[in-house]
Amino acid sequence: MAAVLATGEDRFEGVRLLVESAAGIAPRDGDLKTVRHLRFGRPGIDRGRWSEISAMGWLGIRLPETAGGAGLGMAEYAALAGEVGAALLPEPFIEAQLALDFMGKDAPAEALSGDRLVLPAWLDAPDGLTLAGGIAEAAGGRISGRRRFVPMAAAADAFLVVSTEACWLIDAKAAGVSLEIESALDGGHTATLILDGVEAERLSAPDAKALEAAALATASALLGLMERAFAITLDYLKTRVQFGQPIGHFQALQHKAVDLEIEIGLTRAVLRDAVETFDTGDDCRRITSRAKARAADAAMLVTRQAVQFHGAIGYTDEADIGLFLRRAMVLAPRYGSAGFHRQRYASLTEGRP
Amino acid sequence: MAAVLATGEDRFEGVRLLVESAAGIAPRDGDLKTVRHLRFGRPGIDRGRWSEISAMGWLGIRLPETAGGAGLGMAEYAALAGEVGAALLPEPFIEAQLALDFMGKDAPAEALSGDRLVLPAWLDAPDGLTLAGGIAEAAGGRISGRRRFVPMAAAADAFLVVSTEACWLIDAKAAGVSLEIESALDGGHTATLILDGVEAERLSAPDAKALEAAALATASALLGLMERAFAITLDYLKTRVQFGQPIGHFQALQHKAVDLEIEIGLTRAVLRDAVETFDTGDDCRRITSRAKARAADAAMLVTRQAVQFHGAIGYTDEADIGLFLRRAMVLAPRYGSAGFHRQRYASLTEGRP
Amino acid sequence: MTATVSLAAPQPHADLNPLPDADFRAAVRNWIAASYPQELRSPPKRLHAAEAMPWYRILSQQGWLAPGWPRQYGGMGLSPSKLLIMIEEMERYGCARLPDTGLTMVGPLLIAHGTDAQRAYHLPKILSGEIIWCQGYSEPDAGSDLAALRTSAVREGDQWVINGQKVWTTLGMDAQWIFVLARTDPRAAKQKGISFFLVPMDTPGVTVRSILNIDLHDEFAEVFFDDVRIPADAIVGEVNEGWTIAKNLLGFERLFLGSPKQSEGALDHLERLCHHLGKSGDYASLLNGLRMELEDHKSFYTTFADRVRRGETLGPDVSMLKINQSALYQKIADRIMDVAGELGTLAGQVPDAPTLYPGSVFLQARPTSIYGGSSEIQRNIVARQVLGLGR
Amino acid sequence: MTATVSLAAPQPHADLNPLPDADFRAAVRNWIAASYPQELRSPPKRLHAAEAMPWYRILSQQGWLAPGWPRQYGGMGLSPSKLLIMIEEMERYGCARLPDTGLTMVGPLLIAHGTDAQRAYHLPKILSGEIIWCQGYSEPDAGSDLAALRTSAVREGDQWVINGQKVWTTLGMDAQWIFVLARTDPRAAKQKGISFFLVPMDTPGVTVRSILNIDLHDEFAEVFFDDVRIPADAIVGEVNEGWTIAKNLLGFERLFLGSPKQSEGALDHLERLCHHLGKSGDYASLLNGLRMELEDHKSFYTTFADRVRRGETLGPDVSMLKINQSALYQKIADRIMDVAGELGTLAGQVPDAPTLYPGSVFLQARPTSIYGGSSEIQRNIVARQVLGLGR
Repeated sequence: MAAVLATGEDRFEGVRLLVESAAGIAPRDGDLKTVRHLRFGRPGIDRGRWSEISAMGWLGIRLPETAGGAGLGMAEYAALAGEVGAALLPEPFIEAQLALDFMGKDAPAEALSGDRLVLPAWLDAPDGLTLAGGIAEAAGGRISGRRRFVPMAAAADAFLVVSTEACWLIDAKAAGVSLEIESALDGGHTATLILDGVEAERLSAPDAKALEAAALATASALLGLMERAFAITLDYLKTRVQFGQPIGHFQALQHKAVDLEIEIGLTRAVLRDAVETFDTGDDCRRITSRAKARAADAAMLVTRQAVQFHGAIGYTDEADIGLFLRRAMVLAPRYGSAGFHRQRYASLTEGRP
Repeated sequence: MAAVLATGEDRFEGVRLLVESAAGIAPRDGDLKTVRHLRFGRPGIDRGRWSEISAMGWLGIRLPETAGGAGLGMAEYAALAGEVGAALLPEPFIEAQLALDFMGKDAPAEALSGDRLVLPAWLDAPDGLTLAGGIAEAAGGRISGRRRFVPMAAAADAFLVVSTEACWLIDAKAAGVSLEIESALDGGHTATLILDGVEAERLSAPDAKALEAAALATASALLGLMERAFAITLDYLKTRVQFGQPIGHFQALQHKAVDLEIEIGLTRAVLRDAVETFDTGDDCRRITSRAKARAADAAMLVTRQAVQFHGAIGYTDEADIGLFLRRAMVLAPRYGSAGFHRQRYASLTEGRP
Repeated sequence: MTATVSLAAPQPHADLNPLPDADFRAAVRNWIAASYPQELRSPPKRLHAAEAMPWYRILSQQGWLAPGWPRQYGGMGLSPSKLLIMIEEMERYGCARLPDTGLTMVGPLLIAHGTDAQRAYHLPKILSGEIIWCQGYSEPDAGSDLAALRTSAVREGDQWVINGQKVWTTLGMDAQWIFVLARTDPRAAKQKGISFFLVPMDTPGVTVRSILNIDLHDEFAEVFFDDVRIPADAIVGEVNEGWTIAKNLLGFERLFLGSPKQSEGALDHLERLCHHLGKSGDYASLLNGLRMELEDHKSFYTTFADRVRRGETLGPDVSMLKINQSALYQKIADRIMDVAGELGTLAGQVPDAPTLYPGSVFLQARPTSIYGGSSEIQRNIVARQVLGLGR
Repeated sequence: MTATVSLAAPQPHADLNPLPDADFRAAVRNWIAASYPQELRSPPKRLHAAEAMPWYRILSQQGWLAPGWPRQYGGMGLSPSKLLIMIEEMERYGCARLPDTGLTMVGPLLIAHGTDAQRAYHLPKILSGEIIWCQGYSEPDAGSDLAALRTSAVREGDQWVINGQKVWTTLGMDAQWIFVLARTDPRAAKQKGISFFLVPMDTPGVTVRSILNIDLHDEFAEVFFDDVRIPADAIVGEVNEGWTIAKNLLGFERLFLGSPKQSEGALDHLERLCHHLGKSGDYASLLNGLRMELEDHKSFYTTFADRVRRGETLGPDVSMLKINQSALYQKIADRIMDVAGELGTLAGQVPDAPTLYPGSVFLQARPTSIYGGSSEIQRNIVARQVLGLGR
């Protein structure tokens, strides 16, 4: 069951329809063959599905219509991210969106249409949600420097290199670009992007709120992921028989399952409030940190406990439940780990309301 | 069941006999009427039982026979403290012992015989296991200053005032002595001792290892207390019927009970190793900190969970189980809380073995 | 923008929902500071009704007694976000808990299931403080297994005759009325044949005996019914349909017990304790983590409070709210003991800081996972009725 | 006093128990540093038998393969405190885990229950590495409910004929022999009528298929038995008494799985990870707390290891040791992910720190609460057999 994280009746209905429409691309009950098929390959994504995603108008969903976007808000974006998360799609939906959000009105039409996949390269440390400096621009607009942990970099047509003072658009095949690619646990990959005098198009300085949107969308993806992992696990508890009865009859497992349902409910509630705060335009950093920290911890708890509920079969690669755990491991630290966000919450909290 | 925390067969047997002999004074299965009777009264102890305790030779158990003690070790002391803890005796067995250990060969015969109850006054903060300064000695040997959290102070015939540089023996009724007494949760009390030019007998500087012994004995008292609280709770789980069966048949309660048994087992094991280290004469501070931290946390967990297992009846004063929780609350921070001992462990750990 | 409205003295019975949240908070804060009886600030034990009555009456006159009731019945009809602000401000000021059974349970129950006559008679008397209510649910052998209750009600002419015993009745000595679950069909299956009655405590045959709790406070009572005769219209709902009403009432109770009120008060206590000990810095990370958990719990609370405000019935999933609040409250109370050192051993207040009483906070947090259905029972309910894991 | 003894090269097969602990530690540390194959240091996955064999042989020659076996059978007969030191030193150096089923299970089993002939044949071959063992317990429909197993052994003349399927056989592809639980009396009650057999894997009719685990390592196998014929003396203990032997063996397994080895390795990993990230200071309190828990677990381990050393049989309470070790190991592994940030997302080693592989440590910690009887099953056992809470 997908959660609609919106209050207000009209908007609620709009988000509900959007979620329904997502089922064709990102079904909650489909098999995971294509996910398995793309694992550990390069570029590791399905360009056909990427075109479908853009055809649905999901790219630039938060950009104003004048900038070629859909003019919708965080509630709609989060809802789609939740479906993409639940479907374990490997396509870098949130990353591409982040690049578009960073570029805003500068976003090129080919990026919005999905024809040119632009991925953001902004991170310079193993953890955080803070823009970094360290990109040097030489005369003639050539840039040098490096960015770490660029997800799905091998699939990119272009990179948006982001620093505190500016963004630069570069072609992935431009001279001076090199990638050090590492496989990620979910079958995707992550890369260090090294720039050595690369020809670049300089754009405006990035809007840091784009990172808040990415963090919230990731929290939503984690919510979708844990909801589906839990649903699969409940089915297993109802059907797997040991000692002459379904294991879901055992009270100790029942009580643990309830604790997971509570974690999911908490995540959904916090995310709802966070999305609402984002869309009202208020400073949403504290509640974004709450949402991302809760979602990361809850998703890890739910998916690792889901593996435990599955017993030995859950520890094999052939069981789908492990795909959810491995994706949770990859998404949990993205756009700031729970620990990072707890620290940020503390540093943003001075006194009490 | 009492645990014998000694390895080595001869000693094991000796400790076992000692524990057996304690049953007359500190029974594990007696009713708790006398404990209830003494609660919230002053002086709050039974001097008749105190005489019995001294007649058993328990006072000065660790002092050499030449100093009027029993010449036994930490294993024996801890075993007795465990029985006193399990019986919830209000008499300040560990405190009196601490005074004797501080005094060593200076210990007066009336203190060893139990005729004169000497209680130590050494603490100057709400938490810790560190000797304090701040006792001023004027010409003529009169002392001034204050000490906090002196347990059962109203029962004392004399106080041993302890500072980093010396101990002083003072009469409880001496001029210049005043007590600010607060009731404690277990029905005992604790006092701030204020000294204003009090006539005092100066003794040697205290041996800080006496505090380690007191901390270990308290850990053992907490162990005895949690063992008995758990035994009472197991009985309740086996007899209380709800939904047509003993509540101990419910798996969720079974599993929680197992986790408490594990905590008790861990405490027993750590305490055994700590007592052994103490008795070998090695530096025992790190393992004392482990033992006290574990015992404090485990006793709080076991007793509060024991109350939960008892349901509503556990939350009434008439249920005995609450006496164990309230005593655990009083003993847990004594001679250093779990938090204090974790910090001490860290500060004593430089590198690894 | 927010500073010019006169918020120091909000009008009694005014609709405060239109105020922006920040203004509402200022209004509540100022009004409490101006109105709260100082001698009742941060009491170390739950107050008896007579002790709490000055504050009860002040809230009554202001129209703030029943923040969650619809305005048409004399409540404030507050949105969940404003309800949370009100809870925060009251807890932080140290406002005492009221004898609130009428406000949190009987009122919502009668609004949903009472007759017009019952509403007309009882709601104003709850709001004025004329009638303080208590609850007659548990029995000595029907605690977790509430439906095993044996108190009976037999119809004789135009009266019901009640016999039996209730226990764990909070503030039972203080109440003028009690609501009672009693068995009206001894031959029916366990949950069938139970009915729901409203009984004045001064009816002949009712006797009350107080029980001392673990914190040595006479918070509870046993209530005995010996041929207690009440009129036929003292029933709520239909005969033998009391279990349904009781379950519905448990929904309200779980929402109330799931409110962040207790955790807010406890976390405030912990923060003040750390400050008193000069250790706020040492425990900054602990305090921040608990604060985040509490704020998350408030979001969870909003989920359910919103439903009530929309007029929906609370389902079995509200048990999750109570489980989470109990766990959080007890976790905070546990940390209070961790931090307190020897101050946690005192039976009363800390001598030089009388708004601190760490040991009592810890003990008072114990029953929250027991009363109103233990956390184990709540998990059974959710497992079976929400997750479908029953046999 | 402790420095003058020549500890760099302890004699093979020497009795090291008389050494003071500090000297023993120095001897072990020096010997490992001098002897351990560098290319096997801190492998990110469990090694296959062929990969681990160089280290296996080095330990064999030194006489250090079986620290817990009595010296008369070729073990070291180490005291628990020295065993703990050996575990600490090996984990901290990053020594790989061996294919250890023969050492930890079959050896102790045959010492306790085998015939003289079985001991004489098998123990030397385990100690030399000639025979690597694996375990045939679980079946697809007999996991937690192990006694529901359906693999059968039928007596035909002087042979047993085995048919059925085993699963979750660790390193089943690497082993030369397997020990198998099979049903020998299909009409007896569930736990009766099971026997315990020793089977060479190259017997006709045995087939092995590997299974990829969640960390994408072919750690497990399924083993199929299709009319597998073994001689009459391939049984351990009496016919239909296999369940008793299996339970006894589970005691050894739980002692082994309850050893602090895995937690020690994981905590070492966490400490190195924090150091690598420059955050040892930030996480000092976390690391200290885990270190204390681990040391406490070692004390707990000593309780049970002492019993084995005294020749006592381990009772059902050893399950508590495994529960606690699983919980601690997983807790440390969870913290590794908390600390790792994006480094925890990598499928392989951290590029500039190849002895770090946080994601794999986390995944490898998953099954510890499942295999050898899940933590839930272990709690059932303790509740019923130790606490007497059974139905």
